[in-house]
Amino acid sequence: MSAAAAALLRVRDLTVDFRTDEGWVRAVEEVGFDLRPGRTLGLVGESGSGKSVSTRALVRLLPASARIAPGSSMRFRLRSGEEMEIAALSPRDRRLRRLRGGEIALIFQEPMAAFSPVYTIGHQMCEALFAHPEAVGGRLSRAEARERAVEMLARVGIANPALRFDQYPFELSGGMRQRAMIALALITRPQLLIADEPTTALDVTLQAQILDLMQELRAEFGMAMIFITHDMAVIAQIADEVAVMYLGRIVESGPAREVLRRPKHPYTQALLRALPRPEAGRRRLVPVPGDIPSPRERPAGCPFHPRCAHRLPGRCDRALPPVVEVGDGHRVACVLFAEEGGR
Amino acid sequence: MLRFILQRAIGMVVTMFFVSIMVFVIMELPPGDYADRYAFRKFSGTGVVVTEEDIESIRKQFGLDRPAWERYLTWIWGIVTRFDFGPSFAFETSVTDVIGERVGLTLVLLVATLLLTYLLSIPIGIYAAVRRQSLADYGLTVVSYLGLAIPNFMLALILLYIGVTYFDTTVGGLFSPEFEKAPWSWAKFRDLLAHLFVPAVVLAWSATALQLQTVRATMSDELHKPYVDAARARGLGEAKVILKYPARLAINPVVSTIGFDINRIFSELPIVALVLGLPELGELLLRSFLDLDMYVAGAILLMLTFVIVFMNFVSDIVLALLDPRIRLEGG
Amino acid sequence: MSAPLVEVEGLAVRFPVHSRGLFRRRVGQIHAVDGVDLRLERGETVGLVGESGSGKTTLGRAILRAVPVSEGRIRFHLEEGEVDVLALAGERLRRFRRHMQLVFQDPYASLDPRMTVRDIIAEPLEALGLAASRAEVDERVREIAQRCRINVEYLRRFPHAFSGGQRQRIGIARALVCNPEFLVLDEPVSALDVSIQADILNLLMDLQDSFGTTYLFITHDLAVVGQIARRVAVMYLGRIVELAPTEELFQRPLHPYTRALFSAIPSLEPGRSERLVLAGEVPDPAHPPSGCRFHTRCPFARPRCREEPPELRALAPDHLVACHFAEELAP
Amino acid sequence: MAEERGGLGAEELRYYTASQWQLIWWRFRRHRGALVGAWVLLVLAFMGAFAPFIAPYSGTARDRDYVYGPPQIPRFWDENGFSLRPFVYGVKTERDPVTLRKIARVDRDQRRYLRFFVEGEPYRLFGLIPMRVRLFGVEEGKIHLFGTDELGRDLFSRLMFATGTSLSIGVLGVLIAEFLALVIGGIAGYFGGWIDYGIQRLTEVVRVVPVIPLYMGLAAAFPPEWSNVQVYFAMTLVLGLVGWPTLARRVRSHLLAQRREDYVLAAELAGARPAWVIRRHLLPSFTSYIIVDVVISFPYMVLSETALSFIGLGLRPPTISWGILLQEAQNVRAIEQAPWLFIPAVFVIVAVLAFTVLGDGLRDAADPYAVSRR
Repeated sequence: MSAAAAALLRVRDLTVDFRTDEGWVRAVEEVGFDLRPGRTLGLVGESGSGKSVSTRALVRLLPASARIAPGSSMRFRLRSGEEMEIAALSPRDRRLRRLRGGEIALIFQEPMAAFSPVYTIGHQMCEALFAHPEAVGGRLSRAEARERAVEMLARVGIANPALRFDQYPFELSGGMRQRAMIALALITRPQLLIADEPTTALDVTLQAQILDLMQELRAEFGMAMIFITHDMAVIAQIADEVAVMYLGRIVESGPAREVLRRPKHPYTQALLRALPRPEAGRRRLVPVPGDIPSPRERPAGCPFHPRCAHRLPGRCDRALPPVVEVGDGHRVACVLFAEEGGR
Repeated sequence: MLRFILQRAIGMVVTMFFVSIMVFVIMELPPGDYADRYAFRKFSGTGVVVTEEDIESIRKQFGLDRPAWERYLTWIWGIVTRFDFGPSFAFETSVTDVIGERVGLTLVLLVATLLLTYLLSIPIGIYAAVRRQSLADYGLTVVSYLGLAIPNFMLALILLYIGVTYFDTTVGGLFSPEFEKAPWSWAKFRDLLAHLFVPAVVLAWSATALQLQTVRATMSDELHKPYVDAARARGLGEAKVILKYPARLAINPVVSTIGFDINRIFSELPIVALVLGLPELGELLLRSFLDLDMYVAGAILLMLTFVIVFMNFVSDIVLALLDPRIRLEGG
Repeated sequence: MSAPLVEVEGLAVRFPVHSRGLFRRRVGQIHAVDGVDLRLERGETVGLVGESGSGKTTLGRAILRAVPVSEGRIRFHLEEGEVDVLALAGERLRRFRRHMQLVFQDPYASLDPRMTVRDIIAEPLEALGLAASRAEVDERVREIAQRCRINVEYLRRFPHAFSGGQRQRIGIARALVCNPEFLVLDEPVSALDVSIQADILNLLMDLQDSFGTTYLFITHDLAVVGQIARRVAVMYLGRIVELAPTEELFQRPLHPYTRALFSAIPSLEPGRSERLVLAGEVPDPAHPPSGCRFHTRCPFARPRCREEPPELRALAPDHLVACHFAEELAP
Repeated sequence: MAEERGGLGAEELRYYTASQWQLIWWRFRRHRGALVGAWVLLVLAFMGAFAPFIAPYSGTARDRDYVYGPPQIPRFWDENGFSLRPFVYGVKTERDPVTLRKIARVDRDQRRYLRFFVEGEPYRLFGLIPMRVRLFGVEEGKIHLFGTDELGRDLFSRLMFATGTSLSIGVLGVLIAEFLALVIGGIAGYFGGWIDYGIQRLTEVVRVVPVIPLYMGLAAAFPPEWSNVQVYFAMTLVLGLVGWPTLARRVRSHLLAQRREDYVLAAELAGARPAWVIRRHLLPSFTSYIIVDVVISFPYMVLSETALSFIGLGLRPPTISWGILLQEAQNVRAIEQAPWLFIPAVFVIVAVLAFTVLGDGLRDAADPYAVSRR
């Protein structure tokens, strides 16, 4: 059985442009990956790498100024077994509503901002239940919905869930809000959970709690997950596979262990070297030279070449490097491997 | 919540206290005093020679010889305990009698104007924010500019002009001639409603223009907050997302500025009333200022301000009911 | 050994908590920093680690006299003698600021967008009048800019031309231009992208090597502190719970909180042994727990911890810990 | 999009080294409506400042031959042929045989040619320079571009003078209000605490009283024997006194926000004195906002003056302002018989629109760093 056949989600050539005062700016370019049920893909990259935009495209929640370029493909296998081409849906398509929340759920970086301040936590949770009768086994009564929501709150480790159900977001502490956000996303038992930097705003101790919780729930619910982060170490904790993004392109992808142990792309290597490790001892780190260019000033050729220590003048600044498979599922987009690997 | 209401109520009383002092100062400002004007009005042209002593005795009669703070206390005491705003020399009766019916008419006009303002500005403002750069949005911008640039009295003049030249009717007044002095009846009430439309449009004109902008601006802000996307990500329909989430919050500034709106409307009342010939408080206020009938002017100023302060208080409470953050944290 | 550069004893910072509304009564106080002792040797880097709400930023700013200090002593041992910083006021405090500076976390908010890079860096020199002439200011600005790896051509530009990393270099240059002996670095790399962080950390180490500046490096990230600090202080709810040389602390963390912090760091090698995951969150600093402040979250808490606050005591030379049962719990 | 890489383009360098004012100007320039508004205001201000030069006659001179006369529009040709020099028709005064009232009748055979820089009645420009030359006039008889009022006064001339009065009263009113707002809001924002609380209360009290009635109350206090100059300055004072609270609130909240900025703390820790902080950080951040504030509040001042004069509680004739001109258009009869008396209203509307559009443009441009912060 090929991996692609069993995929829950297949993304190919996803390209997203934004209209700005100075013309169109490309935020995501030719991104492609597969995701199998029950697996976690870690999407890692620094600011402006396009990792959030590419996942927002999956639920078509892009700002009005964004455009998914023709030729992009995002095929998603629904619960019913039917395949859906997300890129082809019109923004007003009713099937989009089933997809959002029912099949694919999102959790956000700032739970405070992601909850409306004027409705209770419980109200917003029940709303998701009422919106997806197909996912939760039919229309629920208010009492049933409440029961399920309270159950879910308890499941994500919120003490006193019945009380919290009737509270407003600002009455909860930061950690609790993030738990409530997760409960809200999972209450419809989605097939895919997209977590957009869910722990970045949290302290390390809370981050550890939330990561553990998400691992547990992922196993229990058997869903697939896309986990966005800028922290390589978080990827190591939670992801099965990883895709490293730089300026809108995936520069390296593969099994998380493999990519972290044997990074191939100079950018991945540099990122890992620059990462401070929890070891004592004053020593120099190896920084990545230069600054991240803004997406509107994308270098020609390989986007990383101006900062790359191994760049080959005349090649890296001319054409995009080919994607080369260097190991089992381990792909890298760099000319250094173009000769040895082959497709 | 009870504490919250109590606090706001105390705040209201404190504000009204300072306002009453200010109004009193304004009443005292014009040169000469009540006695001078009373004597002038009563005896001028009658051939009676008014001496200093005569005026002095009038002054004594009205207690004008006493210090300002004492007069202030008497004045405010009369208002609070007996609803007595003092005498009006122009009408030679008490202020309360003069104001009488006009209070009701003014309030009717106010309510009609506010209803018109909100019924227009809230839905159109929300629509324009959602459909940015649509025809509605551009139309709104033009209208709100014009709303600022054409003062209400000018609009009133224009309407008058149109009425006279094209329809051969006067659009002024609140009643048809046959009902003017008639006692209240159903027919008179219907007549009032029919006449209410033009003044309400004129008065709502700039308030609507301003509110449209406010609603549109807050709505645009709220539309781009993450919780809106979060609601979409939950699979809610677009109409429900918009109306239930950002629109709900876009109404808050409207509620919180209701006092400001009333302030605007009251500001424009005297001038619009003058042009349209409306028998209400604003017109009386203008007349009393021109006549320097200061007790009447003071009473009206105080009443109008009280309505504003009271509505501010009401809007505070409504806002707290609408927004749990204020309700639960503000107390 | 010579005297330390900075000596902090029993430092406490308390912020009053007011009720809202008309009568702003004082209803309590937040013990942001509560009895901290800290000594910084000349030319060393002390890391100050803690979660948000631990009081680490307040402690750093209190030493710089940027927030009012409620209690305690801060002494600087300078070449010209010992200075009691808390006794300084007005002009003398202002003059003393050349000895101590702050680098901010947010490289965007901390640079005035209306000033050129040259003016920003020159501000301490010009505000304190430390240079005789404009030429000398320019000379020193140029010199420090080069040291901080800022292109001299950039001095004419405004901050909006720069990325986060470059801005942070400007902030560091401003802090160092008057040759301070002591620098508080308040999360200087937290807002930066990973690939830029290393560059700034390297720069800070290089600058310390050439100027011999003493750093108090505040961070929430133990990994960062491991790279740069010689000693580390761990704070929890306004108190230092553990203080040790970096190597020692990383190898043998004694306080349960420190151990929890370590095991919370996500590691590149998944599936490490024994993890100590803390339950719950940092309590409200306005109502800190009795006894040992950590007892509500400590997996090893015993009745004594609830009643008796532990003292910061030396378990090994230079290794201080505030836990009643540190010996028993030591791994 | 930036094509050239590596070396910095001149364009970019220009942007990077641009000061606040340059950035504001660049952003403002893109706002076409605001530019138009600025030009309109410049023209109006010019009209006001050079009113005696532009106006062919003084504001009080009567043309007894042309009472309630309609506007005379200069033309180049008619059935009698073409003329390179524009002309208006002459008027003959006849008595209406029925009412015996004098009425002006247009004499199509008589042409009055328009001349520029003609000698007119003497006047003093800016109240100082004695001059006789007027921008335009006709050789014989008189020209009334916008017609005349019931006393036969030239509306165009009066409108020029009115523009000067109304704009200047607005400027002075705004300046006084802004000055009070800066002082009071500044004190509140800088000291905080009880002073702030007290000032807040005071501001609130002034704000809740309806504005125009409050103006009316203060204006009613002008003694009738006051001279025009006294009334004029009293008006500006009243406008300023009532206008400050809104501005003071904005000043205060802006000041509070600025004081909390990190870079202000950075300056204090760098050893800067309060005066330094105010001069180097607070004021530069402030000026652009204050300019916007002034521009935005200007229309309210102009409209208030117009409204007050309109109802007879503001300026008094023979002073000429927009409000006073509109007073003559107060009743329906007047508008019916002489609709040109409504021309001043067009000026008011255009001026307010220009200010509003300009204010909007300035507000968008005033914070050039808003985008780059994200």
